[in-house]
Amino acid sequence: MDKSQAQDPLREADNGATAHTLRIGVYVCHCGGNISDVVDVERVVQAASGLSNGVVTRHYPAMCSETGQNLIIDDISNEKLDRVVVAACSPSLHEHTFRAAVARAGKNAYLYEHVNIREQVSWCGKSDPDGATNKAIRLVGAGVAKARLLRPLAPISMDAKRHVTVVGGGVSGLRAARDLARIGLAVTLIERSASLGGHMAQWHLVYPTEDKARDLLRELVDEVIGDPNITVHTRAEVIEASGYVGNFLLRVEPEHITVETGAIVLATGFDLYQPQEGEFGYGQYPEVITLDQLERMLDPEGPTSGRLERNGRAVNNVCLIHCVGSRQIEGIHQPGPDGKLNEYCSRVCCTATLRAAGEIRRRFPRTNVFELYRDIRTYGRGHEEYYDEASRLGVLFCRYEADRPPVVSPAEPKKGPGLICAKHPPGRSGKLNLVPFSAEEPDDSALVVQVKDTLTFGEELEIPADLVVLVTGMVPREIDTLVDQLKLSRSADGFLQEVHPKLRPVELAVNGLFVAGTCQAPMDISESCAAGSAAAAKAAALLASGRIELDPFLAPVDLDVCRGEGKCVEACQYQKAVTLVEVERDGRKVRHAEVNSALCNGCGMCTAVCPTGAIQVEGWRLDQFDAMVDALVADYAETEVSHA
Amino acid sequence: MHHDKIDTDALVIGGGIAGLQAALDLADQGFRVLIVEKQPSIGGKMIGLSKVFPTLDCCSCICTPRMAEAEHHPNIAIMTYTEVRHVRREGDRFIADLVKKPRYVDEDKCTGCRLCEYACNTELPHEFEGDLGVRKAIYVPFSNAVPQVALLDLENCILCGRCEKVCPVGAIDFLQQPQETVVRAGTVVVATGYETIRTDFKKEYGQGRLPNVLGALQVERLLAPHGPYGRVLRPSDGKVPDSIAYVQCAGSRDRSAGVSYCSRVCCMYAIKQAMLLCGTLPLADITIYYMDIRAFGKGFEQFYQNAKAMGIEFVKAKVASITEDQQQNPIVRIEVIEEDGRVEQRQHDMAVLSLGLVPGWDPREVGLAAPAPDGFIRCTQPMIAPCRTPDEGVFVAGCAAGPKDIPDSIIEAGAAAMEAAAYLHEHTHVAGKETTTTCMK
Amino acid sequence: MLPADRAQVPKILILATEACAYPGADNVGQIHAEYPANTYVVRVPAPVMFSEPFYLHCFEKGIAGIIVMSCGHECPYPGAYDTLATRISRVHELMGERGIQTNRLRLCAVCTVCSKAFLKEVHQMHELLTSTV
Amino acid sequence: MPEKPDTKKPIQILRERRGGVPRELIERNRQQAAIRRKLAEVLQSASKTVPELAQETGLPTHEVFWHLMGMKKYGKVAEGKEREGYFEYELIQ
Amino acid sequence: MSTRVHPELHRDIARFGGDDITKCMNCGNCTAVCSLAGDGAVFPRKTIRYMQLGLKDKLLASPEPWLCYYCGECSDTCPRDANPAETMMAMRRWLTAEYDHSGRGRRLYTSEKAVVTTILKAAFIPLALLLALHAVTGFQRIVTDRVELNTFAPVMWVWAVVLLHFAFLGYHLMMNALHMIQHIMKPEDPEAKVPWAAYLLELKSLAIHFITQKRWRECGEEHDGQWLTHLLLVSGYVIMLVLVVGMLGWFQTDNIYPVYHPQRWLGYYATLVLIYASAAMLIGRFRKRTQVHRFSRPTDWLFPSFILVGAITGILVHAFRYAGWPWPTYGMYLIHVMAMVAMLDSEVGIGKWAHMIYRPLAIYLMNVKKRTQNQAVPEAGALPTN
Repeated sequence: MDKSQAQDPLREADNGATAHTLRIGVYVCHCGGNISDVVDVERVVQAASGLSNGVVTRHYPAMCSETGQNLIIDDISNEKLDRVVVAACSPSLHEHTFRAAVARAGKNAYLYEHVNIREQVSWCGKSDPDGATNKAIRLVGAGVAKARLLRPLAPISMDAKRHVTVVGGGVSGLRAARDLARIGLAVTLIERSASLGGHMAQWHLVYPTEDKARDLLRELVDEVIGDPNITVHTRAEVIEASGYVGNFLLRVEPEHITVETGAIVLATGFDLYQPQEGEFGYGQYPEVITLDQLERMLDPEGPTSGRLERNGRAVNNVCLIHCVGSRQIEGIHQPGPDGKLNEYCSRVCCTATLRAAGEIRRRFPRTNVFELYRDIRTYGRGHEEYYDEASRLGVLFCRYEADRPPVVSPAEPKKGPGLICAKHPPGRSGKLNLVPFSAEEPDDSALVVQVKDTLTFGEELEIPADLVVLVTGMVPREIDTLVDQLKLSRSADGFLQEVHPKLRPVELAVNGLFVAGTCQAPMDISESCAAGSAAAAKAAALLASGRIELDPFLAPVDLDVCRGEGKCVEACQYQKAVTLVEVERDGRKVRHAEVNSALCNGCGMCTAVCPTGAIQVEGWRLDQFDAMVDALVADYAETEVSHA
Repeated sequence: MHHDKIDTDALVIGGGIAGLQAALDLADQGFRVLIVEKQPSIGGKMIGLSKVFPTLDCCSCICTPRMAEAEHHPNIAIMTYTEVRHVRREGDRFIADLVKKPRYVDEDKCTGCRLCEYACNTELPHEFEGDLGVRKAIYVPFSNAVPQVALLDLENCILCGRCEKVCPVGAIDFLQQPQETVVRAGTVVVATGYETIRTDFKKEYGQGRLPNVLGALQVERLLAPHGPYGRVLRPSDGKVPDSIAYVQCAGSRDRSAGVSYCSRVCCMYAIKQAMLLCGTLPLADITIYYMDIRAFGKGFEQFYQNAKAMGIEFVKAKVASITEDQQQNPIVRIEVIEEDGRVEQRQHDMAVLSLGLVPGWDPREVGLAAPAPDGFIRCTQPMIAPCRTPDEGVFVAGCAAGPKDIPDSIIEAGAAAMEAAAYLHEHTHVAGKETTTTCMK
Repeated sequence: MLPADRAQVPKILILATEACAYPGADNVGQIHAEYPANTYVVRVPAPVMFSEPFYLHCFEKGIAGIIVMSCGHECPYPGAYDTLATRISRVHELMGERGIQTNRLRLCAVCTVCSKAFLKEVHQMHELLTSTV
Repeated sequence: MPEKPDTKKPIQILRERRGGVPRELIERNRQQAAIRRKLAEVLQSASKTVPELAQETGLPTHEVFWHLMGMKKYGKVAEGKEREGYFEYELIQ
Repeated sequence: MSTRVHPELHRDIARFGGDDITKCMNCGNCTAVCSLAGDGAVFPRKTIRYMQLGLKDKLLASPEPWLCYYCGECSDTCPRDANPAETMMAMRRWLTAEYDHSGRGRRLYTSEKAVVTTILKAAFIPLALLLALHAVTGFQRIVTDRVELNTFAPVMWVWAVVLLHFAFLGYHLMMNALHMIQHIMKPEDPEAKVPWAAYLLELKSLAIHFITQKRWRECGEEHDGQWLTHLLLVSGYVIMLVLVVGMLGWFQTDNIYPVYHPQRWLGYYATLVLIYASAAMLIGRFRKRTQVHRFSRPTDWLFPSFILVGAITGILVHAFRYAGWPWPTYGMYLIHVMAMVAMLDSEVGIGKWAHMIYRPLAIYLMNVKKRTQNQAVPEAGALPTN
């Protein structure tokens, strides 16, 4: 390979070949059966080889594998390929992979076209394999058509602010801020409320270490506040955001400050589900509270000084109802005011509830504790032990089906049936620190909870309750301003949507934006901290060198064609992304459009209005689209499969 | 004996997904990383899985790019088939003694063409396929292994010499010796992963002697595109199973089996496998016997509800015993808890044990601090710095610190990388900004 | 099947935005929902880049129906959606002038998880085209 | 005349180091080859399912199946059509 | 109609030994692993669940605890390391106490002091009676130059007292059994009546189960040894009862029968068997190797200890008589009688007699119910495979 060629990425590598004499390699992936079980890959390859440029056409079980990539690399050098087309899964997964492979072979990475024949062909056409094969053939044709018109592009490299803004001063935000500061990056931490710590500051003891939440938090807050690299703004909110990766500009109110930052970590946290009026008696009976209220009660520094009482009376029976506002099912549960169902599991509530239940049994041994659950989800390290411990301490578990939820109602003022065996004297108490068994059990609980218990052969049980605790889950927090300003995407459950749960779990779709903690999904403190650190790692990698390389899909101007009419300037929505400039050309002063690549977002508003086609988004040129459409409607008579 | 010396910023023990991610996150920050993997290929357990929950992405589509990225990253060096013998601290640095086991194949020469494998006459159960499939005495570990290099199983080799004859590049090296390497590193990330509990852990489950009672990882292979049979068949006689049972909490949440904790991933992988089986065997009845369904992660609950809607049967019951009938059909014995509590014996064509996750490695073997009582690496600050271990400067990621699913492992790997990076900054004043390539083979 | 017959399978072109509709179309595949094979999804950063003639040319070339799947008001590019909507109305006018059924060009919003909306649009267009062609 | 050590082939050196190849390994190899031969013989006439092969060869079904899968992996045998829950296997000529 | 829960009840049951029911997470392993569970009677989880919830009526109506023979499989395999087998045992103790409306059972199970006073009181009765007898006759009747037991304890008097004692105990037992029947047969549906014919037709099975306790064998082969030991013990015990209660006039005689006389070898057989079985039980409890012996309570030691004492003192009486030592014979006889009266008095209310009745009765009542429900009576444990 010619060395200078590899060094200058923009140099035309086509050696004077015309679009139709370019050497194009076409690779069709089986995706281990994901594609090849439906699409006849051999036929696709056959069709591709019939195209004028199909120099090398292959199919392979896993193009993304090391071997698959090497196949391309070897072909590029052996067969002197000019362009590469891979038909495989969605470009969101592997476009990058193959661009990198092409680059490793010494070619410009942008002389590559990716065709999606998995998500948009095989997976949505299982019952029509012939149709899917034909579709794949046409899409590959379109890919080749576009590939003919690809140009080598150079990534845009620019300076980045070695500064990160963390939005949200809860535990994950604090963790992220501290980690970033530790490696020497400047950090601005913006917190909406008056103090740092988020929900965690409200809690008493936390699983699985039984640490005091406030002690843990104090340690972290002290580190953050004492760190010279971190600037903290409380009672502050981002109200406007602009810029791009490496160079964001945030306007923060009410302090009227502007933060220039290279990356943003969103750690905006969650809200607790607010039960609807009448949901399990919430709002109807004062004895119905939520888990966080119970946590406050158990806190010696809380409103009851740690006493378990309701309306001034000791609580003899506590009934905790799991999954309130979580795991909702269409047709069974009532949608919330926003019309949405929370179909997800809130993940932390089971262990938190078991912890609280165990604490009640330990501190108030005469208080009966009931837990009405659907599934106990003590999944994490040290969590199952809470379930074990709560059981051992005598917490009574009943399991209800989603379609037969417990019913909370006021108790009838009557005496219970009593128990006969009480006339016998109490014996020596055993390990459990037994209290005398009383027949005159007063049935004076304020409420009763009725539940069809699947652990008791479907028996309808009646549970006395002085306190009904609704175990409410997490819901996405209201962050509309940020969502608007930063163009964040949310998943179906309303939480922020990462790019890919496994490949890029802490990255958001907008470059330079990262997500940490419970604004992404319910998680506990430990997991929030891990997510905070992971997001910090990504931000650190992004800003490590102080320079950022961007995809070159911007809209440059073909000066030969531009007539300087300025339609593009009118159309452009980004301030100063495109401007008209006057230059001397061939001794004449001419006006033409000029694009600022750092500000251009490549939306193509200008392209549509340009009368001469002078301004085009690189990588998405209109002639490329025209060619693709041509290819889609072209005749593939020899290779297309006829429908039976 | 050949001695090598390597100097690096971070030593990552374990080349599974957590180790790879931690290495990538460190390397992207400019640190030099050495990944040590004891298996002949990186990729860990993940590369052997079929598809992943809850997205049903093809697992190798997610794992192979990470493997390739690590392999090609200028800041990352990888040593496979290498064991860490000892790690000790020397001032601000860690000194690790590594031993690379002989493959009897020259890694630099081998092209992974597999001619030797075809020529070899000795057939053995393939460990990568959960012993279900066949491999030869010389073989490339699996189709997407990194590196794509063969290795010779000397213990089972009859030294006939065929492989040497057919190798086009003369890569067979019968006289290869273990190779010792000393690594100096600024920090260590432990990502040694997990093992599944052995199938013979419980006498009531047939002690691993029932041919149609499989471990879940074996079923992953049956479902994987290049699996041992190319489709889902049962091992006793190659029958297409019509009825498949999933036995949850097999070696988790069971003190009688010595494991009291929840293995965290089994519910979801069982549901996933059940869905995939529904896809490949549309007529099959699939029953999942569970104690609690733990679909706690993002999108998991919806996944579970979808599985229910697909007709997968969920039965709340702890399977007490598995026996077999004349045709080697497994029979599970349960209490039908949610109905009248009657005891039933249900016959299936195949039963899958959702085997629990147990520690894969004891840090004491290399001189690191003792693990927690559950056998996994101890975390000193599980709440606010979950990756720290009792050994300062040693961080943990993934299942080495307890069972975890892939997203959680990857996030934790990022966290471990962050901790390691901060530690390097604070302790060895590594600039780490310039991209420096380690040259080693 | 003869080429003549094949021409009768109406082709639907879907212009799907990179940020929303294209991942949305991926999502439809991920949940293995099926739709007719005569649909071709083309990834675009923002369909606002296409001028009026582009659409008309497509119809001339033999595309039977076009669905522009945008991000709607969640579009990452400010102002682009409104501009696009205006442009599509203009194209409808031009189609009417040329005697092309205006409902053969549809503008809709499809987000990354809008599999139902995606399927509805595709099925509607397919029905329309197969009943009229 | 004794061979000089340095002219010995590596494989011979290794054989010596191992003190010869264990008899049971060689025996196992021989048995495996015999089973594969037997299966190939039976399949010569017609494609068969595992239970059929087991009946004709007198081998247990799981052993037949395992070897068959090896033969399939290394291209000696191909999967045919399904018959009553079992696939037929045919010899690749 | 919903059932009120009374979690306090388990504190009461815990006094009978069922103190680890809180460990249970209702996974159902114990029931599924039990080879006796099935066929309408599912346990131990059902019983444990009722205990957790304090559903006293349901517990009293449960025959299940009597169907468990404590093989310990459930405890061996419990995922939570709980001990369902012992819980079933505790349940049997509690039920025994509940069936016994006199309160004796409850006292004995829950108070060690009550056990001691009961034993002492019972042992005092023969001593007092004998003293009274000889006080009236002025201690003149006792022959002291040779062994003539009947002069020390006139057999007809003794027999009369024994029969009276047995009538008393038998009445007690009958009443308890009646309470058990009332509880178990209490219909859930007040309209449903169990026909008398059902009771009659199942009597045969009652007899068979009473004599053989054959259900135990379904626990699995590895428990056959226990069953056999138990059967031996029962045979020895029954023989002794028949000899002592039914035939004391011939049994307690100063004429030594020839060796071939059936009474001699029956007596020897019974004694040997009782020594062997009770010693085996005591050693087992001491070693705590098997599940059944891991959690012994004082009352569990009582029975085998008494048997052993009874057998040994019985042998000694016999030996001293052979030796011709009058006073040691008389003294040992008194000790023997005191021990046996104490045993019967303490055991009938709570233990071994009771379960010999309750177990077959429970099976019988289950069968009666089943017959009423117009179902065939399949062998327990033989589950349909579907």
